[in-house]
Amino acid sequence: MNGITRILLFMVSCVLTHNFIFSRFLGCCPFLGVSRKVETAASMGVAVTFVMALASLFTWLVNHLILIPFDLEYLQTISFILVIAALVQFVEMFLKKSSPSLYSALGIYLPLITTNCAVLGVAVLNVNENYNLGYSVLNGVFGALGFMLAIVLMAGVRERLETSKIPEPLKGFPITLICASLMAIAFMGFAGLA
Amino acid sequence: MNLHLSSAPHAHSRESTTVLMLNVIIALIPCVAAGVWYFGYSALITVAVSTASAVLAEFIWQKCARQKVRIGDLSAVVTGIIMGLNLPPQAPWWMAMVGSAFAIIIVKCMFGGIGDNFMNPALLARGVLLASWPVRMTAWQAVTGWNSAVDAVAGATPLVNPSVYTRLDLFLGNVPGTIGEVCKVAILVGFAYLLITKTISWRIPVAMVATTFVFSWIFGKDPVTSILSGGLLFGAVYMATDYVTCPMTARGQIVFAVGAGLLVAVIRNFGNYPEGVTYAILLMNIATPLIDRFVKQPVYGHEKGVRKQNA
Amino acid sequence: MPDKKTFRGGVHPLHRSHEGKAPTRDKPVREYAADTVTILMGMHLGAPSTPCVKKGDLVKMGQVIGEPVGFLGLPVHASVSGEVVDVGPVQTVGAVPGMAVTIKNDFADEWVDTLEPLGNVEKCDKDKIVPAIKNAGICGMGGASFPTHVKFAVKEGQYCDTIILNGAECETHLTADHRLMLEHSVRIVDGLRAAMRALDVKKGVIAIEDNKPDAIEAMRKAAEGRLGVEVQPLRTKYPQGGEKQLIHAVTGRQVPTKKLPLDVHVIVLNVGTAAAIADAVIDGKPLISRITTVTGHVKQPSNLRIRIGTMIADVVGECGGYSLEPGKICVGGAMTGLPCPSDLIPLTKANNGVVVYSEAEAAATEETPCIRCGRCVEVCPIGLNPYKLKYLCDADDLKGAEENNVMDCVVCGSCSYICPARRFLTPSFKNTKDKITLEAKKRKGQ
Amino acid sequence: MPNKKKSLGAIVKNGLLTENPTFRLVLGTCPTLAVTTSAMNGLGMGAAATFVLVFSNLVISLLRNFIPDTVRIPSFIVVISTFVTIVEMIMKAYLPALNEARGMFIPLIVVNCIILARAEAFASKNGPIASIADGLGMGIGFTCALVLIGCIRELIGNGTIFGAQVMTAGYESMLLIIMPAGGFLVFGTVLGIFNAITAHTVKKKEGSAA
Repeated sequence: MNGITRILLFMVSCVLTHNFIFSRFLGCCPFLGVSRKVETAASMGVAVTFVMALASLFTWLVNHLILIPFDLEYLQTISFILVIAALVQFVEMFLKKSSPSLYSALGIYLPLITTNCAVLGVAVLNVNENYNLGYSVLNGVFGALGFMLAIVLMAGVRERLETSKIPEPLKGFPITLICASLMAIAFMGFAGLA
Repeated sequence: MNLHLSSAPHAHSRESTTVLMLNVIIALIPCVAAGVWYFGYSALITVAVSTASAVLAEFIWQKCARQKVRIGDLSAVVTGIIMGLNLPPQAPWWMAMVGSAFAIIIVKCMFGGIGDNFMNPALLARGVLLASWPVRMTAWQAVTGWNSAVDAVAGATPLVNPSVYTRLDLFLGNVPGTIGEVCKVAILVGFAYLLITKTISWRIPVAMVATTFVFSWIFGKDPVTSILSGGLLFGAVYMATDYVTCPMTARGQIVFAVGAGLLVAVIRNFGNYPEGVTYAILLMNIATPLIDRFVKQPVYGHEKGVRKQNA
Repeated sequence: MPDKKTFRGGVHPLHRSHEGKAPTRDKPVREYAADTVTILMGMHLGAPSTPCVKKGDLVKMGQVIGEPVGFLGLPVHASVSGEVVDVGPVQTVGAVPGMAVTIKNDFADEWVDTLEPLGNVEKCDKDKIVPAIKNAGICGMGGASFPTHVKFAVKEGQYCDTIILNGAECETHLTADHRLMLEHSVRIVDGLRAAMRALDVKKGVIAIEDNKPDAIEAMRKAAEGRLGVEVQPLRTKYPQGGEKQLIHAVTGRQVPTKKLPLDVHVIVLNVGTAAAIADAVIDGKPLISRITTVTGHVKQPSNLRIRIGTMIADVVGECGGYSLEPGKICVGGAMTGLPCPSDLIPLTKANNGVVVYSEAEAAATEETPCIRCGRCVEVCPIGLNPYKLKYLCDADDLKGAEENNVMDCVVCGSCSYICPARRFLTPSFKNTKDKITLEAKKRKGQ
Repeated sequence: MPNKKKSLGAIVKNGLLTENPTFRLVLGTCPTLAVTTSAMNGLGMGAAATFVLVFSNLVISLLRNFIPDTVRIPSFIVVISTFVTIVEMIMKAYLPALNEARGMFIPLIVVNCIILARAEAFASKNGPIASIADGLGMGIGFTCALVLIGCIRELIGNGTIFGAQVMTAGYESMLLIIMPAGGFLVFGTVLGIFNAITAHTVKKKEGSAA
């Protein structure tokens, strides 16, 4: 298998086969919390993609340029979360200045991303899987796109559920979780695609 | 004189929900018959068990939830029969029951009952069974004739081992597979019935099969064998066309069918599973709300250029 | 134009019984004058007219008994000669009673002596045609009852290049227009020519559904040699006679949302209206009678030429009475007809039919859950998503409904007719449209 | 502050039942779903989270008057991640098997919303003792939920509970339940049942009150 095919397959696997939501359980809180409307879900997805790409890049740099050379690997968790928090803060400030329209669209989601476990998760995954810089960033970007796909599909389904006669005790989180379960079953079809 | 004052229209088409479901049931009879012809009485028992459990599950749920009992609309019967036809002929009775119960209670009733399930119940239940008991769901019984013993020799499905079967075998159904999917003749008879009674439109089945044909070709497979193998025809005719889970507009239905056809070809050729129809349709079911939202049909007086054309 | 044109969507209601038209299709029109008539002052769209006669007055046929009020006002004429026995409110199809003048027929049928005939439609002074139409009290006779002279008021910058005569009669049960076209085809063409001359229009199209080949033949014969008049057969499908659908089928143009036919240079008139125009222009006679189909569960289903203001009970009596206990009586066909609270309701200029349903046919149906079969989307002649609109209307989400174009709904009933779950789609859209209109009015008022 | 008047027992009970983080507040869903493939895994995760919760609550409560409001959240995260790192090291040293199985989710305790939410909502406003009680209550509530879901999934998906064979020999496990999809499904269903029971008791209470 040549390099390009391998990279392509890696991308597909990040988006579909190892979907952050349906097979890794990362980013479930925003997935359940911010999937009520398709528009907000899409905005959240874009914001997460942005942050996850940057987080993959910077955590890799931090890990390989600071932690490993100085034998500080046990500080991974603490340093990663600080990098992510700083990153989110920075992105927020940057967006506010450079693109107010984008900021008003994504602004409210940015603080939530700090505690999105998909972001920290992708950093930890990159370390666990020993990805190089390129794969780490790809993992961040395409993992986030997989997250976006899942959350937008979920929002579409939930908009439809608004008009359904769901039994009272199941309304809200329970039915959303069951929805996610059924979607995860469908996503099993992608098994082995990469 | 005591006059009703309900407003117009004062006439209704005769096709009620029950009539439509009955049409589907009639269209499924050839498939059931072919399944019994090829796999014996056990196939009939499987279908009967799954149908009875589906109806019973709906009845029990509606009683427990203190809802109006609507088993009379026959939709549970349709789900049950399709569930049964989606099982391998030697499937144990408890699997048919679990499948039907899952389909009715979790996929349908928990979401609000008829019309509110966002995925095809029978198909999702098949996905559940496939994930839960993969060995039982993919151990195929060879075709043995209508009076066969239950423990027959296992054969490979044409998707795993295509060279063994001729196209004629595939067409007639003389191949291993699930009860309903093997006999393409029976499926086409059912399809014709559904078209004649205008229960479904041609769009989804034709577009889906055509897309799979084209992409199998592109991926270097024999396209005719591809569309005759596995559950493609059965899925395209009876499951992709499920009213509740496919898009409403003609354009949306074409998008849906092309998407499903493409996914079938992709999963069959690149994925772990030899059969992709179940997942392809389920995935497009998930996308249906978005298709309904973004693929719009032109509205009179709003179409592009209406203003210009009249200026 | 030999091809049969049509529009997208639509249904074939009651097609197994030939749209319910079979019992009256071949019945020639019978004249009928009742003992008393109760003439409503508010028969047209717009403010009701003011009665200008009082109890005890003797009136002649065609005499003005109601003066027009406001921009959309129309005069009302006595449809029989005789004595005014009452002036006061009576029960109508709507919720509110309407002012009416009741006249006891002396059967002298004496016309008032102030008629002003203009003579031959091709030669008369064309500037006098529109005033004649107004003075004759003519309003749309297909059901909407919009004052016809207002339709002809072409504003600055607008022009009309085609007048379409609507002879589609796509509603179920009704055969009034069909019989009119067979029996008075020349009058209809005369009316069309008068309208064309009044507005300097070069093209007049008489559009007829192809389930009435005899009417198409008769109209073709009558149109022979008449300047700019042609007959266009249409495919039989409901609502082919809806104004928007008709314009689309005949001209290929679409009336933009919230606009009028005149914005696409078209005026649509009912064939009955055209005949009334001919009467008004040629003979100077006002609109005092019309053809109405009386069918359903009556002993002798018929097409009657009734005097305006005849009670439903009287026309049913003329048709031999009810053949069984009625469950519902509607004015108009099965798709858009209005249910009547009793049979003591006077017929108006727009009532083209009375249909009597049995108790079994009228019994309320139960609304069941939507199965999302998409049939409503398929049949909607406008291209709306009725299933979605229904949820929005049920949730009283006026804004959402408006965004989903509920205001473009023509309330044709196709979606309700086809719905296998028997959901009350059309009524809820009508309700929502009314609410939105009311809101808009309120906002304007503030 | 109504919490101040509450006894310590009431605070613990609050975390266990009234405001059960999993079933009532629906926080920390990711670990709930990911690690509950067996009862043991659920217990391990719950214990780890409880440990972090108790100590971070304690430290944050002690520091609550020294931390400036503007850097509140980052400071909380630093405190929490410190304890997470300690747990991580302990796990690596003493429970290598568990660490291997679901190790990825230990660092993710940092972003477990329960912990940050309790720091923000309780520890930063209450004294150290009450904060410990709150952490303990919430932690145990979380652990119970995890163990419950773990038991159900292990039983159906593997026929065992805490590794002990429960189902009869003929039982064919429903693999789906220990897959991700099964996690969502069991959690959703249990949540629904929990809601139904609560609604039922509330109705009963209202009925008896009236």
